[in-house]
Amino acid sequence: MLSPSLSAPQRHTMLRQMLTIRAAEDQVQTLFVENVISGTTHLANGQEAVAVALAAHVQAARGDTVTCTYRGHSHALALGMGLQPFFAELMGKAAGCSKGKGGSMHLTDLSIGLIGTFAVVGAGLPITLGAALTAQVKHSAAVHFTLFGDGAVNIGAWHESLNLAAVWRLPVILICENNLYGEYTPYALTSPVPNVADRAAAYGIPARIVDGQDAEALHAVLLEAVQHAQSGAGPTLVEAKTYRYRGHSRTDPAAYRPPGELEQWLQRDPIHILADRMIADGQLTPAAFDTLSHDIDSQVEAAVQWALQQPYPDTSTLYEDIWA
Amino acid sequence: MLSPSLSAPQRHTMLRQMLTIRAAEDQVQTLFVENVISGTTHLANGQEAVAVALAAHVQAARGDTVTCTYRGHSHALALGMGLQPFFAELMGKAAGCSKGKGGSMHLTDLSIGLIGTFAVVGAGLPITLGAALTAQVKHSAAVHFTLFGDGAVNIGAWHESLNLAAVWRLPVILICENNLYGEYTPYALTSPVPNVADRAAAYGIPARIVDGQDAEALHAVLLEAVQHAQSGAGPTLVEAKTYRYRGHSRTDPAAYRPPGELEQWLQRDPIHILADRMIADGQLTPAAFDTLSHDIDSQVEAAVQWALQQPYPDTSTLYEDIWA
Amino acid sequence: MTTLSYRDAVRRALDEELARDENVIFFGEDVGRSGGVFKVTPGLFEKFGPDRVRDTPISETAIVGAGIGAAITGLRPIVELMFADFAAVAYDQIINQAAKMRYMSGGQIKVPLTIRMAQGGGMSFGAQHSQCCEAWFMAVSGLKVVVPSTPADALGLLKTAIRDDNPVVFLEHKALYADYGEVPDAEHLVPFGQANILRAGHHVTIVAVQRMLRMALKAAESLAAEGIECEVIDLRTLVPLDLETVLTSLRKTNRLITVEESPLAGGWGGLLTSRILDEAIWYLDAPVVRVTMGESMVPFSPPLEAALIPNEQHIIAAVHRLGIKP
Amino acid sequence: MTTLSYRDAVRRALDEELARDENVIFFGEDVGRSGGVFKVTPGLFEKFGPDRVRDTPISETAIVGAGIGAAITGLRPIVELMFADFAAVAYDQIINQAAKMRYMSGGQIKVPLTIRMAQGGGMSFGAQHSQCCEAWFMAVSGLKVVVPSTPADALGLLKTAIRDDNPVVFLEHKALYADYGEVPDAEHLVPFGQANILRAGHHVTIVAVQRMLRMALKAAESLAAEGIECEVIDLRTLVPLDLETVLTSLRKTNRLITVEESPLAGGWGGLLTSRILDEAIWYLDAPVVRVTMGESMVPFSPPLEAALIPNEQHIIAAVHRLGIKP
Ligand SMILES: Cc1ncc(C[n+]2csc(CCOP(=O)(O)OP(=O)(O)O)c2C)c(N)n1
Ligand SMILES: Cc1ncc(C[n+]2csc(CCOP(=O)(O)OP(=O)(O)O)c2C)c(N)n1
Ligand SMILES: [Mg+2]
Ligand SMILES: [Mg+2]
Repeated sequence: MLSPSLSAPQRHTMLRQMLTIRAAEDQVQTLFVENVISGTTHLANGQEAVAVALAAHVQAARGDTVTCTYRGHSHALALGMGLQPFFAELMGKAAGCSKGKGGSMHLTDLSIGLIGTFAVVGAGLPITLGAALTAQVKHSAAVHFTLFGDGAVNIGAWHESLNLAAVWRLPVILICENNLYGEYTPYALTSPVPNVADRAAAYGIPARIVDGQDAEALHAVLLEAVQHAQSGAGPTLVEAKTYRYRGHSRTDPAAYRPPGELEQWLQRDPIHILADRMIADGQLTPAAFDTLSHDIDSQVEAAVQWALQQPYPDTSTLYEDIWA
Repeated sequence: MLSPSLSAPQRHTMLRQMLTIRAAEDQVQTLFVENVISGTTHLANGQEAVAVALAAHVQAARGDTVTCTYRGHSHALALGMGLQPFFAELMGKAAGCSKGKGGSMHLTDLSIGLIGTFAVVGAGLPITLGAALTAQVKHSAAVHFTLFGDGAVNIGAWHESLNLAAVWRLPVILICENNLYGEYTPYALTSPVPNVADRAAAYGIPARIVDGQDAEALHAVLLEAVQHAQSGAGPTLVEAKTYRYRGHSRTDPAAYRPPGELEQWLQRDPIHILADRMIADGQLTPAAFDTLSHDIDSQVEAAVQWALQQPYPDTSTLYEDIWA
Repeated sequence: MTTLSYRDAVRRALDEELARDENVIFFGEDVGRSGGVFKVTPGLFEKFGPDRVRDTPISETAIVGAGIGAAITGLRPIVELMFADFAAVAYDQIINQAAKMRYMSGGQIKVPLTIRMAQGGGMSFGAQHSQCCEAWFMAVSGLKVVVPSTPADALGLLKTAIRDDNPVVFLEHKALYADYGEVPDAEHLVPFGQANILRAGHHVTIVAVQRMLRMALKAAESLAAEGIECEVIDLRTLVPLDLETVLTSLRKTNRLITVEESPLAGGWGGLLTSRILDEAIWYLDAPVVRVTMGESMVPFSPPLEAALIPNEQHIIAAVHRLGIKP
Repeated sequence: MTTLSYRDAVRRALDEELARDENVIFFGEDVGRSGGVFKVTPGLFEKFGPDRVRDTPISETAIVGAGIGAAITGLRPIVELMFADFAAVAYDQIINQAAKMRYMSGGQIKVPLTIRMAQGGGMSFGAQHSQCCEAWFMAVSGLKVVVPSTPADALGLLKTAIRDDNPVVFLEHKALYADYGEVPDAEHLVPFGQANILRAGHHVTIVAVQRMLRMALKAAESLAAEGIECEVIDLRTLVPLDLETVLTSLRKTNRLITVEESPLAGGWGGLLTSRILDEAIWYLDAPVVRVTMGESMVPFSPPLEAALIPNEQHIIAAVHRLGIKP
């Protein structure tokens, strides 16, 4: 499919967001190695295009919402979570988006429509259904997005959610970030059909397979899906073929990857695909790209420094936020 | 599909089994109304052909096993559970197949390969997968059967089981008794695709739709599935289109059925389809049919009388059978 | 006052709250068109329409999850899981998601969700349709757990549950559906965390809920004939737990018996007694006796089931075991 | 004797049992080719092959169910659920099926299944990856519940679990994987239902398991310097529960403290104290104090998590609260 190219400002926004995510996650990795961030983390280097294409469609003011997985830094940042509350959360500081109580796997910011990044595989899907139910009952134009990995399609919650979304024709967009692996196990060992999208027919819903490294192609497919949802026709399953450059989580060296696989994917880096296109179209120069990258690195660095200086939550807050 | 007809003795066996199931379940209904059987029960009047076609393939001596649902009287009896332990179990007597501890929804008889009739929708499927795993690990020729309703296909356990059976190519036969309703709700209100079989493609496994009122057609389809499983090619999904004459459980008058629906299905009664064919083929006379029915009624009646006279389990058995 | 069955009291609560607040919606398996497996909800689908009262597929995980999502985004959903035993297939959504989302989000999220289900035995439904499941939900923090025993409480507590901004597990006892009782005609709300003293006495405090409360009251009646006066307390809600009412009673009776329709390791009595032991051991003049089902499943066979579930006789025996004299 | 980590002790048990009995099989997510998320199981796939050691899809319900079915038909499966918190998605198979099938079949079925999982906090994994989940499984009868605290017990209890003919929930504490300890070189089996007295004392009995045991031992060490001698008991298995060892200790100390890594309503201490209260109230010279996490989830923020989970200081405070003097 030839996707219509976006306007220069739209492309700039997406580029900026991808660079921000990349720089932020590189910092997260460093902070982990330095033990400034503890616990675990799941980086999305290589998958940034999905997050920014998503963000282009999410209108929190309209009531749109998003749920995604523990690999959710990219989505949170693309949707507009500030770098400061982001880093503060990962460090467990009081200024974190969730006051430090959530951590890397549990990012929530209702002001940008982010219900949460879910740490239990498949758990976010039915919750997005509920958000879509609200839209349906209230006759609003809101559209609701849920993201999951290729490994998540084998859990019961996934199936129940696709079925219910189809039966109730809910305004939901189900986005699979198929990065070829669930933890350390390749997709083909756990799923008997070549594509996740091959399962949509079981629910009578449309499915689209899209190049997950091409933010514009993703944007176009999601646009269709949004229109489909808003027309009352129900859910769409979108499968983005993508790749994570790093291991599953910080302790994983990804030794299970066949040699050369990473290198091949690095050739199709989502940031460079967009940047190259913008340069070819005269919307960006290599020098401007470098300046932008540099600016963003500085912003990220500043946010890290800010977060480092923030206090931890007072232990008096321990038993707060349990009950509404 | 033109199914090859079975031999006269095979047909006689199936006919006898169907008549036994019908007579036994009619007695169950009466005993319920008389409060001799308490709790709840789920009758399969109209669905008997599935049970007898299944039973023709299950070889307990080979290690074959079966799991089915709370609507499992028909399967238990077809597989060879005695009428005496059957009725005794339903009455909660010590002589019941499960010493009265199981009841109508929990019939087990390992000697005939019946692992259990499961009261939680979808719970039997993964357990049959495990039985099939044993066969695979031990390189035995055993084949494992699991039965479920049309409503069960929307529960997570169903999905996880089909996927795992496919990925591991387990010798499993997944039989859907599609009787058009899950409790009081018609299939189309809860499933977005016309047939349960339409979902098999999502797991890359073969599916067959078969007339659930025709024991011989069912037999033929199951034979194929057994051979497929034994060849190491993995599971088959078989969808039997059938109908239950009574409501979901004893308290259900089935008011949700459109007028005329039951009457239409009564025209295609599985017992009469087979009996008529046998009469046409000169293997049965109307008089012999009547004699057979009468004999069976007497046997069933005798078993009921026997069970009525059995003692309840001693309360000293209450805390037995918890630990092995 | 009107006389209403427990079943109809639940329906009245649903009806009143659906009518009061258009953000209230209700869904579950067979709850709409056919009025529910326990015949609790007929008429609601017709009255409030298919947007607000829905039949669902057999997908408990999706049902609870959709309830959570709808709750987060502004509705006040009530979902029904039919038999409480089935909550096990949706356990993650209940205890890991609904219960924890507010905390994990640092207080951004609220989940005003009511999860209704029918629990309990005594009806020959066997091991997977007869459990009292409170302990499953009390095991984590973040869920209110409500166990109405009378029609008035079923009405008043359910209305409170629906208006509560937290996830509430609302456990109806299926053996009580046909029980009748007096219910106020006017709007009736029962606050959470207030136990109810159903019978005053000074010899022993008996704490129970739901069907066990009925047994406790019968036992108290019999014991009264012997001159033993039992104070019978209905906890009404297990989370929050009204320890104060129990302690006040103990100060008077100095003896405690709990009656629980669950295995010993799976009741609320362990929590209750450990809290009393911490705060008020000096009030106790005797061992605390928990009358439970011991270590067990619920058998189908009616006489076995009857022997297993605590009844009047078990409670009287416990009182005698404590050596209580008139 | 060899020095082994808790992690390697678990692997040795799996290795020995897979080698001993060809009916033993092992499967779960990422446990085979890549040796497991906690690096507990490397080498087993290579040694025992893809028939007996399998990687699964992310399908916990199917994993547990397949374990049950294989167990019923003659194998002795071990399944891994990775983080214990994920047991919630397979809860029905664990508590309604595995636990009850023997009973519901009148004793025909046996389910020799071991369900391994890693529980517990202290590692900044947040609310859904840090829970101690014993109470979820103790809430119903039919499951043995095992909580090894040392490498030797991890080895000996896991081997016993695999050989047990009942479903066993085997809860490894993830914060202990890197702990080292002495382990016998010869075959080592630890029977279920035998608590272990790790430190003798006469002032107070402290009961704990796993990471809390470490805290209890530290507290006992500090208190010894004040002249207070704590008796520290490791329960090892929660079902079956060795009440006798605790009662014997209580006869000597007359004071009890439990240390539990769970919310107050979700620990094993309620059961323990209610049983003691029933059987041995007269031995108690003081309130029973349960040191728990109160009403809470596990926060991510490291200092918050540290403040929440009971530690040495909390235990010392409890001892002082009881007014125990040298
Ligand atoms: C129910 C459940 N089971 C297992 C896990 C452990 N786990 C975390 S991520 C993951 C792999 C998920 O793979 P995929 O869906 O492809 O997402 P990706 O990590 O590749 O983005 C697993 C098994 C979990 N979090 N929840
Ligand atoms: C997990 C679960 N949810 C709900 C129920 C209640 N229930 C029992 S039977 C049934 C309908 C099942 O319909 P179907 O699968 O079509 O089987 P049928 O009864 O028609 O044979 C339901 C919802 C249950 N037993 N288990
Ligand atoms: Mg993946
Ligand atoms: Mg059906």
